[in-house]
Amino acid sequence: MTAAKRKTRKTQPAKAAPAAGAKELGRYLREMLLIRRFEEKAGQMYGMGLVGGFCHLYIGQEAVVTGVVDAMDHEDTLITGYRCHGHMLACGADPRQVFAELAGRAPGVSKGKGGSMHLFAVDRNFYGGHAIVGAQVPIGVGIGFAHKYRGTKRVSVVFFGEGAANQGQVYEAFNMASLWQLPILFVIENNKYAMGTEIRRAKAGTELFKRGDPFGIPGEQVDGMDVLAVEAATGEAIARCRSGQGPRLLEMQTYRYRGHSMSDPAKYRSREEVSKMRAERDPIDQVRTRLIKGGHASEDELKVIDREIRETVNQAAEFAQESPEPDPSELTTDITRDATGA
Amino acid sequence: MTAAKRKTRKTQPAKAAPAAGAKELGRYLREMLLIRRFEEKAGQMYGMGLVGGFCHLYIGQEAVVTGVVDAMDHEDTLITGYRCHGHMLACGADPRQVFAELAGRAPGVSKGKGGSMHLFAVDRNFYGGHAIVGAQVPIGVGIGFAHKYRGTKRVSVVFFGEGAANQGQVYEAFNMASLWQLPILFVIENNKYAMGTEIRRAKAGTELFKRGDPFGIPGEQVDGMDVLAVEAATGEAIARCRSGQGPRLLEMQTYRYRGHSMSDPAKYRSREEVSKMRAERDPIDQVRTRLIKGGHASEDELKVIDREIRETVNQAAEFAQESPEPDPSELTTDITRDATGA
Amino acid sequence: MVTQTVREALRDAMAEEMRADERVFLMGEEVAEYQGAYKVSQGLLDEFGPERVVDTPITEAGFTGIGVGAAFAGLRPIVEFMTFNFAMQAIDALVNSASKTFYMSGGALGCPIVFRGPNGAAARVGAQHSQCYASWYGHVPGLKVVAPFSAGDAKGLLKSAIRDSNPVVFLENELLYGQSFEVPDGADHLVPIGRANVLRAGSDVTIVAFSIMVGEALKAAEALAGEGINAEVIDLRTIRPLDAATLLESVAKTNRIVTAEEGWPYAGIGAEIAALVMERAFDELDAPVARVTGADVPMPYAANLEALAKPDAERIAAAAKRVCYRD
Amino acid sequence: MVTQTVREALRDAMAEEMRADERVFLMGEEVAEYQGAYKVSQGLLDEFGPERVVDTPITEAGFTGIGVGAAFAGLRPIVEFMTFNFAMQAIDALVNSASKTFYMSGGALGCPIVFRGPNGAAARVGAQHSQCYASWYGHVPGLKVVAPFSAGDAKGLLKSAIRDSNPVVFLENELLYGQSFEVPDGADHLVPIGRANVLRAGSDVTIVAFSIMVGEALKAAEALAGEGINAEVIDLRTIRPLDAATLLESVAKTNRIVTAEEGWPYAGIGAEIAALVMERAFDELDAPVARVTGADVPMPYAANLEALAKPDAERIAAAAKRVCYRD
Ligand SMILES: Cc1ncc(C[n+]2csc(CCOP(=O)(O)OP(=O)(O)O)c2C)c(N)n1
Ligand SMILES: Cc1ncc(C[n+]2csc(CCOP(=O)(O)OP(=O)(O)O)c2C)c(N)n1
Ligand SMILES: [Mg+2]
Ligand SMILES: [Mg+2]
Repeated sequence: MTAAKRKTRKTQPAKAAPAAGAKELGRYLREMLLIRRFEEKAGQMYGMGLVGGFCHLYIGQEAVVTGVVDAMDHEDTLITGYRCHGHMLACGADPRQVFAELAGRAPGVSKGKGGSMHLFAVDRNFYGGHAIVGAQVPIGVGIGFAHKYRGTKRVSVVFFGEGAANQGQVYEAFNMASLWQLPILFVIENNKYAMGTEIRRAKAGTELFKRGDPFGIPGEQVDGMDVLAVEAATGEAIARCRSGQGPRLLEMQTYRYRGHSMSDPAKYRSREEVSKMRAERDPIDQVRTRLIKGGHASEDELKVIDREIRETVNQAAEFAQESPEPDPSELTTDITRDATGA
Repeated sequence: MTAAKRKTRKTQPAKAAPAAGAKELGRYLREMLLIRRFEEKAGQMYGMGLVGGFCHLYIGQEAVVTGVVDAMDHEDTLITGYRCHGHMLACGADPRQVFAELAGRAPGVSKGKGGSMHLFAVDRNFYGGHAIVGAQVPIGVGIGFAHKYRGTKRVSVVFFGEGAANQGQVYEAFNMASLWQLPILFVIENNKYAMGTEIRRAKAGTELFKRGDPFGIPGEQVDGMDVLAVEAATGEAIARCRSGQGPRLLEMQTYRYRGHSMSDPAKYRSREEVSKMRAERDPIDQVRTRLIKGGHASEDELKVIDREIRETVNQAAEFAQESPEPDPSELTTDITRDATGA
Repeated sequence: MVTQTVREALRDAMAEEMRADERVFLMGEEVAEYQGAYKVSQGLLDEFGPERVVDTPITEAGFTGIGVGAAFAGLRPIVEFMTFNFAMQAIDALVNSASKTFYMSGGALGCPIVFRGPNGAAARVGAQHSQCYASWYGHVPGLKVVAPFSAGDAKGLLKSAIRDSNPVVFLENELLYGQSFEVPDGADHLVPIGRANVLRAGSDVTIVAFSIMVGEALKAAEALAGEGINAEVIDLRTIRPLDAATLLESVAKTNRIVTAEEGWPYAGIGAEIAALVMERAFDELDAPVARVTGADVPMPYAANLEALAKPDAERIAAAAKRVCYRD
Repeated sequence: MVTQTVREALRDAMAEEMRADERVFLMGEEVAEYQGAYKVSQGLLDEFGPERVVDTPITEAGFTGIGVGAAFAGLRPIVEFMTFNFAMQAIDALVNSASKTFYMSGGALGCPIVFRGPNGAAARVGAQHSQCYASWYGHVPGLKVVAPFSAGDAKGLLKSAIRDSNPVVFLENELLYGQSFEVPDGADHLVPIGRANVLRAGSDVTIVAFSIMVGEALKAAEALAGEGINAEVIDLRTIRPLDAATLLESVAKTNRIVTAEEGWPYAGIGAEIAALVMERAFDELDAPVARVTGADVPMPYAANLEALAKPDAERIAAAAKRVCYRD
C-alpha cells in the first residue's frame, strides 16, 4: 500500500497479523511470560497478605502492552490506569522494585507509598499508574502536548480500558488531541469487562474503534491476543502519529482471565467462557506454538525459559518480603518539594 | 416516506422546509417577535443598570426555540443553559415575571434570587436556566429518565450550545440515553460562536449532527433560522423519541446577533458577517416575507402586531422596575425545605 | 432489636423505602447485577427489577446529572458512588446543580436525592481512594450531610435521607460495612437528620466523632475510664446541619472537648467545631479544643505509614488527657 | 514603584516568567485571541504566539488533565479557569492527579503547575458563579493555595507560583482586577508563598483577611481607629501553607482576632484559624475568635440580598468591637 493510499484509510476492523522471526518471537515470549509469572506470584502474595488494597492483575492481556511497547521508540512515553504491573515490566522496570512496591516496602518504585495502582518509571518514560478511571487519558494527551511543544518527535501512548472509554474526559481529550494534531496513540484495552459489567451492558455502540470518528481520529480494531498483530498495528499507527498526522486510536480486543481485582470472584461470566479463551486464544501459547511450529525452539528450551523467569519472579517476591517498610519519617516527605526551577 | 424507510435513516444534513398556513405563520411571528423585543428591552435595561450580572440575549436565534416548542406536546419538558429568556417566553411564562427576575425583584419567577441565567417555569415544564456549560445535558437526560420510569409518553428536550457540545458529560449522557433508549431530543443550538471562539477553533469535526453516531443516536442538521424547518424536523424527531426509538439529535444552524453576553463587544467577528446574516437569514423577516408574499397579511397589519408586542414588553419592563426587591428575610429561605414525602 | 451489619442495615433501609415509595430508585456502578461493589445492594435487583435498580456505565458526571434531573422531575433517586473519591468527577452536578437550584429558583425546583457510598479510607487503597469529603460537603449550604457509625443509625438515617426533600450526601465507611450492631426492628425506625447522639455520658471531657472514628472514640473513653477520666462520647451522625445544641450542652458540663475525624486537619470538621465552641462557649472552656485528625498527607499505601496516617483510640485518648492537663 | 491594576500585574507576572522560561505556557478558555475573558492575558498571544498561549474548548476536565500531563512531562503550565466555579468539573484532575502524584510516586513525579482564575463572587452573577473555594483547596495536602489582594502581591506571588515546583492554586478576584496599587519595579519582584503580611500594625485586635476582604478589613480598621480601637490588619496572602507564626505573633500582642472571608462559614478559613489560634494561643486570647464570613446561603442575585450575603467593613468592624467588648 502506498502512503497516499493509506492516508485516506478510515476506521477499520482487525486484520490478520504478519509473520515474525525467531528472535522476535523469543523476546515476546520472555516478556509476556515475565508478566504472566509476575502476576501469578502477585496473586499468591495477595492471598498471603503481602500485597494489600486493590490489586488488578494483567493475566491474559500480556500481548497488548508487550506488542505496543515493542513498536514504540525508546523516547516515546506511555501511561495507563491502575492495571499497570504489566506496563512497568514491559518498560523494563526492575521486577524486584515493582514487587517491593506491591508489598509497600521501602525499595519499592514509589518507596512503598503508591502501591499496586500507582507504579511509575519516569526514567523509562512510563508515567504510571493512575487509579481514577479515565483520568490518565487527558494526562496522557498532556504528555503528548509536551512532546509537540518541545518540537520532539516523541509519541505519547495512552492506555485505557473499554469501561473507561465511556468517560466524558476521554471525548474532551479526543477533541483537543485532534484539534491540535497531537502525537497521541490511544490504546483501548478492550478486555470485555469493566469490573462486573460486560461491555454490552454499559455501551451504546460497542465498536470502540469508531469512538474517535466524530473528532476525526482514525481507529482500528486489533486482535489483542496476538502480539504480532498488536506490534504491527501499533507500529503503523505510531509512525503516523510521529509524522505529524495527529492522533490515532487502536482498539485491542483482549481478555482478562482473573477477576477485576483480587477481591472479585467474577461470577458474572461462566468458567467456560474463560477456559475457552485460555485454550484458544492465549497470547503466550500462540507465541509458543509459533516458535515450535516454526522450528525455532523445542518444548524443552521453552521450559528452560519458563524456569528462568519463574526464578526471577521468585527472587523479586523474596526481595519484597525481605525488604523493610518505609521509615516512619516518610509519612511526611514528598508532599511538596522545595526546589524551584529545573 | 414510510415508517420502515425512515427507520433506516442515518444522520443527515439539513433539508428544505415545508410550507405553512397563515395562522401558523402569524403565531410564529408573534412568538418570535415577543422574544426579539423582550431581548432588545433587556439589553437596554442592562445598559441602564436595571439588569445586572451576566445577561445573554437570544436575538437571532428565535426560530429555534419557537419551532421546537411548537412541535412539542403540552406534556413534554425542556431544559437549557443560561441563554434562557427565549425559552421562558416560548413556554408561555409571563413576560412581566421574567423581566422582574432579570431585575432581581420580588415578583420574579425565581423571587429575584436566580437572575437572568436561572429562569424556571416548572409548571410549564421548563426546567431552567443552568449556568454551568453542559450541566443541563445530563440533567435533561435525567428528566427523560423520569418520563420513561413513570411510563409516560413524554419527551425531554435538551438544548445546548455548540460550545457545550464539546463537554465530556454530553457524551456520557449520549451513551446512557441511547443505552437505556430514553425519550430525549438533543437540540444543539449551533450559533457558530462560544463566547469569542468560532466553532472551527474549538472543534475537531464540525459536523455536530454526527456527534451522536458512535452512540447510535441519529442526528440531523436543520436550518435554525427558518422556523418552519425547525418545527418540521423537531416534529419528526420527537415522534420517534415518543414511539420508544430512543434519543435523537438535531443540530440547529443558527446565529446570535449580539455579543455573547452584555459585556462582550464581539470583536472576534466582522460587522459584515452579522449584517449579512441579519439581512439574508433573519428568522422573523423570513416569516414576515412569507406572510406578505402569501397574501396573508399587509405591512400595516404586521406593524400593528409589532406595536402590540412592544407594548407588552414595555409593560413588563415597567412592572419590573416598579416592583420591590425581595424582602431581606428571603436571604435565608429556600435553602433546604422541610417537607418530606410528596 | 435485630443484630445486623451496617451493610445489611443500609440495604434494608433502601428496600423498605423502595417498597413504600415507587419514586425511589437506586442507580450507580455495579449496583444491580453485581449486587453492589461492596454488596450493599444485595438482593435489590431481584426484588425491584432493572427499572429501579439501575447499573450505570463508569461515568460519574453523567449519571449524577441524570440523578439530579430525575429528582428535579419528581423521582427520588439514590445515587451510589462506588466510593466518594469518584464523586469528584461529578461534584459540579452535586454542588452547582443539586444544592443550589432550590434557592436559585426561589423554591420552585427542589432536588430530593441521596448521594451515598463509602467515604474516607478503606484498607491500603492509596491516596486516590482514601479521601474524606465530610468537610467539603459540610461547607456547602443547600446540602444535608450525614455520616453514621452504627447499623441502627445507618438504617434510620438513610431512611430519613431518602424521605428528605433535599439533596443529602450520605457518607458511609467501607470498613464499617461488615460490623454488626443492634438495630431496632421494623420499617418505622427513623433517625432524624441533624441530631447528634450522646453514646456515653461523662463529666470530664467531651469526645465528638463521626463515622468510623466513633468506634475509636468509644475505645478511647474505655481506656480513659481506666485512668480515672470520665469521657462523654458524642456521635455527631450529621455533619450538616451541625447539632450545636448537643455539643454545647456537653461542653457546658465537661468544659473540654476533643474532636476526632479521619479527614485532613485544615478546615476540617474539627476546625468547625473548634470555632463553634469558641464562639458559643468560650467562657466554659477550661482548655483549648483539641483536634485529632488524619495526617496532613495524601494517604500512603505502606501498612506502617497508613497506620501512622490514621487517627485511632490511642491518639484520641492522648488528646483527651492533654486537655484534662493529665499528660 | 509603578501604579498598576491587579489585571496588569498578573499579566506582567506571566509575561516575565514566560520570557524567562520557555517551559511556561498559558492555556484556558479565551486566553489567546479574546485576550482573556477578563483581559488578564491581554497581549500575551501577540508576544508569545499560539503555541504558548493556547485557547481551549470549554472542557475543563480535559484541559486541566492535559495541563497536569504537560507538567508531569516537565513543562510549567499556567491553567486559567474562566472562574474557579468551572474548575469543579476538573477538580478530580486537580486534587487526585496534581496534588497526590508526587507523594504516590515517592517523589518521582512532580507536577509544577499553576491553576489560576477568579474565585468567589463577582457582581450579581448568581449562585453558580460565586463560590469561594479557598477552604476546599486549603483542605488538600499537596497543593499550595494563594489568594492575593494587592497588585504587588498578585504579581510577586504569581511569579513565585510559576517558579514553584508544586501545584499551586492561585485564587484571584474579579472585582479586584481593575483596582490599582503600587507595584515594585522590575522582573525580580517576588513574594514568597507561605508568608502573611502585616498591612497595618495595631495593638487592640487582629483582623486577618485575604483577597478582596483585605480591602474591607483595612476600611474596618480605619473606622475602628475613629472609635479608639487600634486594629492590626494581616493579609493572609497564602491559604496553604498557613503562616501560623505571623498570626500567633499578632495575637500574642492583641489577644483578640477577627477573621474575614467571603466564603461560607462552615469549615471555612476562619474555622481553621480559630482552631489554630485556640490550639496554639489559647491562654493569650481575651475573647473568642470571631468569624466574619459570607452568609451560609447560595449567592442570591437580587442586589439587596447579594449585599446582605457578602461580608463588608461594617460587619468586620462590628465583630472587632464585639471581641474588644466594646459593642
Ligand atoms: C472514576 C472512577 N469510577 C469508578 C472507579 C472504580 N473502578 C476501578 S476499575 C473499574 C472498571 C474499569 O474497567 P475498564 O476501564 O474496562 O478497565 P479494566 O479494569 O477492565 O482494565 C471501576 C469501575 C474508579 N477507580 N474511578
Ligand atoms: C463549565 C463552564 N465553563 C465555562 C463557562 C463560561 N461560559 C459561559 S457561556 C460560554 C460559552 C458557551 O458557548 P455555547 O455552548 O456555544 O453557547 P452559546 O453561549 O453560544 O449559546 C462559556 C465559556 C461556564 N459557564 N461553564
Ligand atoms: Mg475492561
Ligand atoms: Mg454557541
